[in-house]
Amino acid sequence: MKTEFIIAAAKAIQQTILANENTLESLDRAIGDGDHYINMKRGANTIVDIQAELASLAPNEAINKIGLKLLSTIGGASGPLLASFFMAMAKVLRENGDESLLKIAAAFAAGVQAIIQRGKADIGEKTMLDVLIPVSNQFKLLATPNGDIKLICATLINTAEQGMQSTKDLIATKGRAAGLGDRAIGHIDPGAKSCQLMIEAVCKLAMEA
Amino acid sequence: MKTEFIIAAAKAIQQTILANENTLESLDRAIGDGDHYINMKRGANTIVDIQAELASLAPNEAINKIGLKLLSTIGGASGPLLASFFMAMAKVLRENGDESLLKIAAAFAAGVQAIIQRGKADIGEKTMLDVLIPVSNQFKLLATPNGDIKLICATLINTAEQGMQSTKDLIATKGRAAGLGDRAIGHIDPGAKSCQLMIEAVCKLAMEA
Amino acid sequence: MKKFINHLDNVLVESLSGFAAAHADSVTLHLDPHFITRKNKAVNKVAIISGGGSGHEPLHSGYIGVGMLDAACPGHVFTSPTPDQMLLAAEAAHADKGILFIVKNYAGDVMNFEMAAEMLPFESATVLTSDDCAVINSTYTNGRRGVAGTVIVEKCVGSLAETGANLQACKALGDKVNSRTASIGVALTSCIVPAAGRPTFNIDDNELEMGVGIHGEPGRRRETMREADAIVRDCVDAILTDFKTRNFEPNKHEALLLINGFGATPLMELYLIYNTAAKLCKQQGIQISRSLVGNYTTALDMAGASVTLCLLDDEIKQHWDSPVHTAGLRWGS
Amino acid sequence: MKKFINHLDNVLVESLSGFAAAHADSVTLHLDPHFITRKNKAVNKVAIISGGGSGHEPLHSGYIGVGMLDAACPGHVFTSPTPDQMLLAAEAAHADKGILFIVKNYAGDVMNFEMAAEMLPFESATVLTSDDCAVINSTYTNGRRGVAGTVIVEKCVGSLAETGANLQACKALGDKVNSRTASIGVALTSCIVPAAGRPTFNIDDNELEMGVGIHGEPGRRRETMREADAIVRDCVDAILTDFKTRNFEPNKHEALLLINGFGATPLMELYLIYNTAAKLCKQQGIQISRSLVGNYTTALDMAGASVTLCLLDDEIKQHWDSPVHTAGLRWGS
Ligand SMILES: Nc1ncnc2c1ncn2[C@@H]1O[C@H](COP(=O)(O)OP(=O)(O)O)[C@@H](O)[C@H]1O
Ligand SMILES: Nc1ncnc2c1ncn2[C@@H]1O[C@H](COP(=O)(O)OP(=O)(O)O)[C@@H](O)[C@H]1O
Ligand SMILES: [Mg+2]
Ligand SMILES: [Mg+2]
Ligand SMILES: [Mg+2]
Ligand SMILES: [Mg+2]
Repeated sequence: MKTEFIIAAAKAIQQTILANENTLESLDRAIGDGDHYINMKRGANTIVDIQAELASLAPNEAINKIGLKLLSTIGGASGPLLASFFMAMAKVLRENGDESLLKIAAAFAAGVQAIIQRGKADIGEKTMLDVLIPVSNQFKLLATPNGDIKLICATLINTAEQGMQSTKDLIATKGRAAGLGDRAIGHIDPGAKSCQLMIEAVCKLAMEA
Repeated sequence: MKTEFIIAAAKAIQQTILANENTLESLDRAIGDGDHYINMKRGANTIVDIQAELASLAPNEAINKIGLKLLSTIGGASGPLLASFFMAMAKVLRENGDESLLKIAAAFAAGVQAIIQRGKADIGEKTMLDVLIPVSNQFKLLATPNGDIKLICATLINTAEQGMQSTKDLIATKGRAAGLGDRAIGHIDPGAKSCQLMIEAVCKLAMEA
Repeated sequence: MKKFINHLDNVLVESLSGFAAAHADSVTLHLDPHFITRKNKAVNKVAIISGGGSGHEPLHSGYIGVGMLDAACPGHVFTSPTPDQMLLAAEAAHADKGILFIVKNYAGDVMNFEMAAEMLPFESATVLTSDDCAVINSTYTNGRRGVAGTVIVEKCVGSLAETGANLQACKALGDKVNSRTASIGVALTSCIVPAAGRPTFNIDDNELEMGVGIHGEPGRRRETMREADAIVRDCVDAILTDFKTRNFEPNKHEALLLINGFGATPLMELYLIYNTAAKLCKQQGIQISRSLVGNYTTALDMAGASVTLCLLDDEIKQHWDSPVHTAGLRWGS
Repeated sequence: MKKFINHLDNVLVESLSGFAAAHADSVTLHLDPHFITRKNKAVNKVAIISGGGSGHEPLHSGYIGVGMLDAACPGHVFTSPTPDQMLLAAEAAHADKGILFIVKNYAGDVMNFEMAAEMLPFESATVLTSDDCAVINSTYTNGRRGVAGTVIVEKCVGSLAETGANLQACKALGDKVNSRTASIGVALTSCIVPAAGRPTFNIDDNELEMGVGIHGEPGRRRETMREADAIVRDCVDAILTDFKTRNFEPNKHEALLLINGFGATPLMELYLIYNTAAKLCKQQGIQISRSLVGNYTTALDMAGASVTLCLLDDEIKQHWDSPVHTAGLRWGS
């Protein structure tokens, strides 16, 4: 994973967030406080804004920088969670030297683990973790030394989509929707949706590469 | 003018005010603060409410009582003006002994004079006086010892109607609409409208009697 | 109309009762006719009494207390109170040095207070507040309306009265503060009078009413909605022009800047307005040395705000700064 | 959406700048990252720092000053602030006795303050406020939300800190006040987040949202609009039931009754609500000995109000009554 790819991924993420304004906004309006799109947009824009600075960094440093920048930019629940993801991911990348799929999957898993620790949530609580945990598990499973990147990406896009859809029928037990009880049923979790969109965007980028 | 007639007149006034809720309310909404109907209704209801008490009084005392009661009930601009009208009217009735048309016209004129003094307004300023002054003048003119009460009443109804209509094209220089300049043009003054309605109601009652 | 009310006829009494209960340590409510007095009656001072239609809370009842009013007479919503209220309030508050009425300049208020003053068994005087410079051509009219500047008049006169000053001196200070104060308001939405149950005026989503009155009376003109800076600039311009017409040179004075919310505009926006207004004043050489931002003279649930500038001198500053202990304005000890 | 704003991106900074300018005698604004501190830094005391999404003004910035907060960190509208703000605020406010964070219990606020606390070079503790009893089944959730009761926590803890009490004592008092406080809110209309430009939720002319959150989050249920007495009765019932669940006997205590407006509800209605709520409490044997009515924890321009009851003891009473000198709450000398 080159820094170049990281920057391209950031742009792809920005694009998909901006393109899904209505969806993200209405999901958070329905079971949250309506700011998830604004938060994600603010985060995505800032990262793209610092692309020149990122370009001068090693991949692991760039990812860590992204985490730090998100931490001081997004706020809300998604800010510290996504920041923790990238900062934890960067640590794994630093510890290992290679750039194998295995390492990336491990880094992704470390990121997800950091979200779990920070937010004290798990799968089934109607959060972004309902996308991230299945994707991470699937990724670890498929990330063999000679795994087919296109196939892996296509699978992960699918897994993310399923995870996102799975939040629809859940009662929320973490995050802002946790107060709603039954009223949360029937609504997709906004953070799950934005994670699914980001995973899709990055996977598509990786498939093209 | 018997106390009985005064009470009947109060009821007729209450009826016409209640029947014109929309008209009065929208007129005061357009160039005032929207409370004229509520004020007039509050006043009319109170007078009808004390009819038993009024019935025990001489006509001049009943009229004075009405003035005092309106003073402490209506508030706003119309309250002290209408109260002054009745209180001044009562004084004339007390001073004279008979109940001739002449006396009633003089009492009415004294009432209008009290409004002029209290409000420091005159004809042409887009207020209730644009109804009351012409009606009073006309009334004095027609109130001869053997004047035809039906004819007089019909004429006064007409004069009131014209006076009320005349406020439509005026700029207001007194009252709440005085701040509006040209924007008051095209709207009938609410106080002029309620006075016209009251005069019409009382005249019709007198014609029936 | 969605409001927290029970029966239309009881809104006023229930609200006054809540006010009196919440501030039972400092005010006493009298009903039928309605008036509110300080719980601890002052001695040997001019009694300062105000009043007016309800719906402008905290004006006036919220300003009863040491350093400000002795009593207030609340009328029905947007309707002047009646002379019997004022007479009883005066009787209750009279403290041997006469009564000063502070009255916003509306025909109804003026006439009702006038009739009360005529019947009063005590010496009295009246300060008419008329700070609204939205009403331009006052030669055509019975004068300008009293709006948020009334709070400044009540605060300063209340402070002076507390020192034992006589009736004439209190009236003179009130008139002076009023003459050095100008306000203008902007509405984004209409208020809804409970008894009417519908908006007093219609206004489009892209419109504002410049110069609106605190009862929702129409103002100078209906305008297209635009950014806050442009709206506030027009307000400040109107105020400065007004001062010039009255031969004041605002830039020769320190000033108090009051940004008043009409009831439904959040503090966040009021502070944003303050930011712009203060900058514009500074650009004009006016030194803003006192300020007040919040809902002080409201118009029920109207969204909008007014800008008030009061040109200070040492006397006004002293009486603005002095301690005040009321529900709506409180500082000092 | 009609609001007094210029550009969406500048709303917060312009509003904060106006706040700082209007209260230049008592606060200092720091930008990028944003935080506000007392102008005169306190010495040798626990620094009390709060913060949260903007749009709840006067919470929290309006409570900076002697007797209450040392600093506040305003986030974007309805979005938790970030750890860098808290770190710099802590650095600026630290007065040798550690930092106490007062944090409303929302996932975002909790996590951001938590990360700040982890990075902090000083001793620190956190009081999580969670007074909203609209969120019923807290075993299914990450806890209740912090709403208007936060003001009471900030006032009392701020008072104790002023006496030189240590960090543990301040945290203990904060936790105690929070544990003895319950709130529930009702919305009649939705707020409009400026950046969203449209109402957060749709609500019909004959509906109310019972248990709404201060960000417009859905509450217990959507109900048919009805008279104030019935709405307030449900609120008081919810609060009393909640206290019983937590093994309090409300009628054994004096209480503070806070009626908080969400931003677009006039004082007239808030006092009417107070009137009903106080009566209902009295009927239950609860003695309301302290009260507060007004806009203290708002939700932008939402019409609605919340009822908060805090069960007092001598310590809480003492710290509620002690002098406070802030933009939003001021008494004593
Ligand atoms: N404890 C948690 N663990 C994992 N994800 C969470 C947690 N709390 C909230 N989230 C996620 O954050 C999303 C909301 O983000 P956002 O709207 O930006 O923040 P906020 O809720 O503070 O307004 C939710 O949809 C959910 O996916
Ligand atoms: N100075 C005045 N002289 C005569 N009539 C007046 C004067 N001022 C106001 N009015 C009348 O009072 C009417 C308004 O009454 P109302 O709405 O009840 O009181 P307010 O203006 O205080 O709300 C006006 O339409 C006008 O006819
Ligand atoms: Mg959100
Ligand atoms: Mg009127
Ligand atoms: Mg009126
Ligand atoms: Mg948020």
